[in-house]
Amino acid sequence: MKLNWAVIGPAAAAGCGLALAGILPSVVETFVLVDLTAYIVMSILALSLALVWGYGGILCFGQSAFFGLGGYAYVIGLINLGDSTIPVALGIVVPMIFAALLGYFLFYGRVGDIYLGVITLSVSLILYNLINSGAQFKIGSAAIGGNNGIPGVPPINFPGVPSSQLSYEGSFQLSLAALVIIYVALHFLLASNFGRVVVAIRSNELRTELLGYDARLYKLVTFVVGAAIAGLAGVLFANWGSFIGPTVFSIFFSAQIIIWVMVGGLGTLLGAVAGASIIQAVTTWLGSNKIADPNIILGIIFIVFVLLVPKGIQPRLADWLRSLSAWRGSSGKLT
Amino acid sequence: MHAPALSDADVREMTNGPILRTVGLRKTFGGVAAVDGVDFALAEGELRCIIGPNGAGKSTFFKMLTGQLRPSEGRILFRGQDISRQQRFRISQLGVAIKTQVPSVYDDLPVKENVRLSAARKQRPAGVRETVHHVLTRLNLSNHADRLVGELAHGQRQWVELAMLLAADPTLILLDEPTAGLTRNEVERLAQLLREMRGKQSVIVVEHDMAFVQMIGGTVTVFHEGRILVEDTMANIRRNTQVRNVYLGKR
Amino acid sequence: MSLDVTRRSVLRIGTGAIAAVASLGPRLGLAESGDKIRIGTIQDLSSFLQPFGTQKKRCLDLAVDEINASGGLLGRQVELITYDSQSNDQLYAQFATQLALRDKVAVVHGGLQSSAREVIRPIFHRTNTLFFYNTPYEGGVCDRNCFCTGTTPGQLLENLLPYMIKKYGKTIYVLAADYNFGQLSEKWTRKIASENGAKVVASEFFPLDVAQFGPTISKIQAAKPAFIINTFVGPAHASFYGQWSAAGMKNEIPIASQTFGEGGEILRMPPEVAEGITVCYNYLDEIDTASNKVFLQRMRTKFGSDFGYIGDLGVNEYQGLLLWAEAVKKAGTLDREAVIKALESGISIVGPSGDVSLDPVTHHCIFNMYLAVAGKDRKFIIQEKFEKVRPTNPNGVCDLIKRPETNVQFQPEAL
Amino acid sequence: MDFFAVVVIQVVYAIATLALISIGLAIIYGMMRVINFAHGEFLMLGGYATVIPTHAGINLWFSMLVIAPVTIGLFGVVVERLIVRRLYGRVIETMLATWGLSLLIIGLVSWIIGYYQEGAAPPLGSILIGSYHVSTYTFFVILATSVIVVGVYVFFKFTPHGLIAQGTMQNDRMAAALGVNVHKVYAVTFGLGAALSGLAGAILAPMFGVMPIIGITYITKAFIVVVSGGSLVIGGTASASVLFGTISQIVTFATTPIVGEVALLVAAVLLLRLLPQGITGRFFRRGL
Repeated sequence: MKLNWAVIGPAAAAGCGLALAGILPSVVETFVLVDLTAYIVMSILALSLALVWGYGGILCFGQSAFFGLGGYAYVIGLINLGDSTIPVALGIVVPMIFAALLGYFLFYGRVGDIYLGVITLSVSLILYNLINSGAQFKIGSAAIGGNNGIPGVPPINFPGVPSSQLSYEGSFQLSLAALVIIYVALHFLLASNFGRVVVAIRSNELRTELLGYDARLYKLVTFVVGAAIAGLAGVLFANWGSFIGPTVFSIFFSAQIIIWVMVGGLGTLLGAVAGASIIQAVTTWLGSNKIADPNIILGIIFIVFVLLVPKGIQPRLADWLRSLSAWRGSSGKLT
Repeated sequence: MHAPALSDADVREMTNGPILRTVGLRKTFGGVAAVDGVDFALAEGELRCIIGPNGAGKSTFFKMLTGQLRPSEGRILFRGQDISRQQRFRISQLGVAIKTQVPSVYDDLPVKENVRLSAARKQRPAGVRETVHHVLTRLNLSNHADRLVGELAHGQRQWVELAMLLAADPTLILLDEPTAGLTRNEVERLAQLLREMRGKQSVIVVEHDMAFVQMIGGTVTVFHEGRILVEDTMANIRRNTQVRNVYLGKR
Repeated sequence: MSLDVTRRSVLRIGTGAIAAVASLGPRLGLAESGDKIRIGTIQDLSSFLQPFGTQKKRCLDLAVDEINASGGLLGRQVELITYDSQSNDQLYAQFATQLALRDKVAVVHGGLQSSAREVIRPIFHRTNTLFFYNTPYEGGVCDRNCFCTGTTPGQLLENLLPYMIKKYGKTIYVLAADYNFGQLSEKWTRKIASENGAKVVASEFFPLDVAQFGPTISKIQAAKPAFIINTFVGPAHASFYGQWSAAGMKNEIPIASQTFGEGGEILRMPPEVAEGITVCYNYLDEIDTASNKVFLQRMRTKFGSDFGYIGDLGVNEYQGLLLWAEAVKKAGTLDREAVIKALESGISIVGPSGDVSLDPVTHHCIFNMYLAVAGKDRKFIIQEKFEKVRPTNPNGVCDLIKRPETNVQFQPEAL
Repeated sequence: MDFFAVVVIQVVYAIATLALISIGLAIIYGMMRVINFAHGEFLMLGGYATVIPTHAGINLWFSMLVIAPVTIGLFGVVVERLIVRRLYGRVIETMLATWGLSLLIIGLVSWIIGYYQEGAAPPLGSILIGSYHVSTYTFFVILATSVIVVGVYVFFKFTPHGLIAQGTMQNDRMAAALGVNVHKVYAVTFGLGAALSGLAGAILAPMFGVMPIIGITYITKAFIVVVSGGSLVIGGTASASVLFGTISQIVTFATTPIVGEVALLVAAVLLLRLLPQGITGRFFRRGL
């Protein structure tokens, strides 16, 4: 019973995703697609932290560092090579390597949670400073561009055919596909023994090690997988806006990701997606309708959220639906 | 009082050399020695009890055996292999399992999952399901299988932790105050369980409950101020004036 | 997991709904706009760039009012569609696409930071939406679809530096924001200094959030330059002036600035701190001409007397919009090609800063530059006026008449 | 030679500023293991609570040393009541809530006052060290910080409330069992932390000026300092400030501010790798 639900769930998710990918472009206007694509990309980024923090219990204040590294690696590669195929791979591999080194440094040094937070934050700030002041540096034919970032990035192209580039619709569909695939993949990863051990470590690291599991290794792998996902999000972001800038390394951005995940609900996947999408949408909306300073609105939302919906969106929704079905069940018995 | 199925003498006969030995084991915290030069030996398949007043160094001793603490001096030999500098998970992989003083379990996971995680480290999924089922029935936890451990009473959580140990099928089992929070006949059952293990698995029990120690019989090691005071049968130890002074005397 | 389907769809609907709402807002504005000419702007109206964005928006509003008051363009009223980028480049990208693809505006005026400009410029290029960047910046943009009506470092420094060198001496200490604008300005400073027989003794660059200048102040005292020229950006850097005067250096070594005053510092900073700082801009509120008096009067009537300091950040928006309007009148149509041609016909207007005309070759502006010194009474005292200052275009790298397909930002090595 | 003296002064000054911006956060974190992400905004408000009265003609020192800490302290108590209290023991939620609070404060202040930099000039003029001018205010900041740090130490070490607070900090269950009103202790401590943040912001206002967004520059460094400091509230903050202040300032002198900033961050990373519980965490339990 449980098992086949565990299959149906993601299957349904995939179904919805594909349906949307097929239908939406024909029914909504392009600019809506562009906005939605942005939300989707950020949802992928949120998923990466949902894994690392929500399930792995690794409080990473620098998840945006991998996002940025992915974006920059992709863009620099693309400008040098012209064909986006290898650069996309770079955008995933480079953050993985960086995460592997940083993760080894952290987990094999058994650095404690909040301290880990500070280190990851510092690392992303270091990257910010270096890239922000690196206007004069070049990698191959790509100028880092400093604070201006790297503008005018060509879209992803069909492997081997630089001329056939993604349209707005194409980018939307590609991003949505990536989101669905990553969601489903994470879903199964977490259902696997590996995933269960990761959750066990979050729950009780000492016991897990006394059972013979090398917590350091499991955390490292989780961290690296998270980096890969964040890197891909970075690639899709650069493709979406055809630019990448150092602000992706700023503390503002890092904190944003944490907030998406918390608003959505720690220890959930769909929650992270919801959190990212909704907050993004609200921010955009505030930008087009001048009600009040967006900071005021967002600030109130966050505070109210913590006080009234502490578990986050998804768990709340789940409870609600559960109680609903439970009530149905009981009433069913009566009749 | 039951007669032990096998005397420890017989056990030592059957096996060659101790499964666990510590040589001059010391652990100091800021100059104070919690464990102060312990030479200890446990035979393959032996069941050993360690008693001693609070602060005698029993738990510190266990923590060093399982790699939770690094010894300041001395060596720990498990089957002749020095494990005194090993990571705790590596020691566990060698077959040493511990039930910590305060039950260390996954409170936010179901009983079944707790045991499964333990079994799953070595076994294939099919075997795992079997082991979990078998262990849960053996410790009659089956009807709690799907409850969160956090919801269980202290005594039951002890059993869960015990179940996790058994599911891992270790060669050396360390139990730190296993009877805490158990009812009288639960204690009986535990003693029975341990007696069944004798000869198959080596077990060290740290206990305050003298009746229980009496019940499971076997050699008893008395810790005092980080040292081994005496090693003997419970009967003789009761007579030992030294022990009486440092330990029973306080009662 | 049993709830996935429902949950997912619920969330989807949620997101969709919000996206729909997000798209609704300006829609309403559109509906009753009828046959108005829609033009767009993206400004930083909240978060840390707000003071600049606010002033720029005001100037645009004023310009739109004036155009409509004088009968509009081609007999139609003009409507300004505004988006608040919240000082966030990602939103710049989103709103740029909305302006181009949904609002289908005739032209976009706006953008503040170079990073933001470089995010939206390609979008407008790709969507053939005419774009005006009305802000002083590091220079070098060469894109037929883009007109830059702000000062560039060359224009500014080629007037400011010789004055400082003549007046104070030949050794220069450069303090610059550690990003493109600052770094490029520093290169210009070295170039122009050497042309005037002076030299840069030291250059220091600061991240935008540095507010601690103790070490720098000591280093400067050690170097004993004839004067300092700074390219500070943002409020954190502004704390230099306070620390400088507190160190009692104000009367020891004079300061020239490429940015002082653009954030309204002249009104907020205690005069004992600001006094004596030399600047050079295309516009200063203190300019004493008829056209400026009229402009200031209109600002007062529209926004009340405490609209703060305008400076060239704001006025460039105003002048940029008037230039575009002039071109539309001349072209007699909103068609992008026709308007660009009109703009490239050496078109010019009389703005608050005097005559402003477009240089067809670079799509930058030819206008007056005013050299001024901060006085005791929270006002600049204008010292000199340089007329018809041309945009610098080293070795004619940018020629949009000969090479209209060009679409780059020329980098320092072109110097 | 006198340049060397100036360098030393600047290093000490850098250390002082780090300690100053961190101490308020340190007390709150050390007390309830809560990261107050609105800490930077507390400093910012402290700045405004100095600048605005001064513009209104009230004596600068009075606004700085009395008005600012009192108002921000009271504000802190209110915040504790309305938000933090409902979230005790939930570190993550508290972080989100206080982050929201920080956005709210930034939004409100910029809406009411505007984003402009409130320029100010440090008082007290300057003195000559050899051929170098140094702002006298620099010495005032150093002095004020030392007084504050010592004062906090004395408060926790010798005053009744301080001792109770310290006990609560080390073991709140025990304290509660002994009949201590933990909530009251927390409220007062949070208020105290806020007051000190306000005071810090006030003292730094003439140096850095005030603007709604300035909090961001403070919170990052304060956060790094406090956490790197480890379990001792005062000892940790002090030692971390000394370490980071020295490194960043000397590097800044030797190279450029940006390298100095990077050096600070790198130092933090390496430090926490070598001492995973922070400087003092390895040797001490929670305490002063």
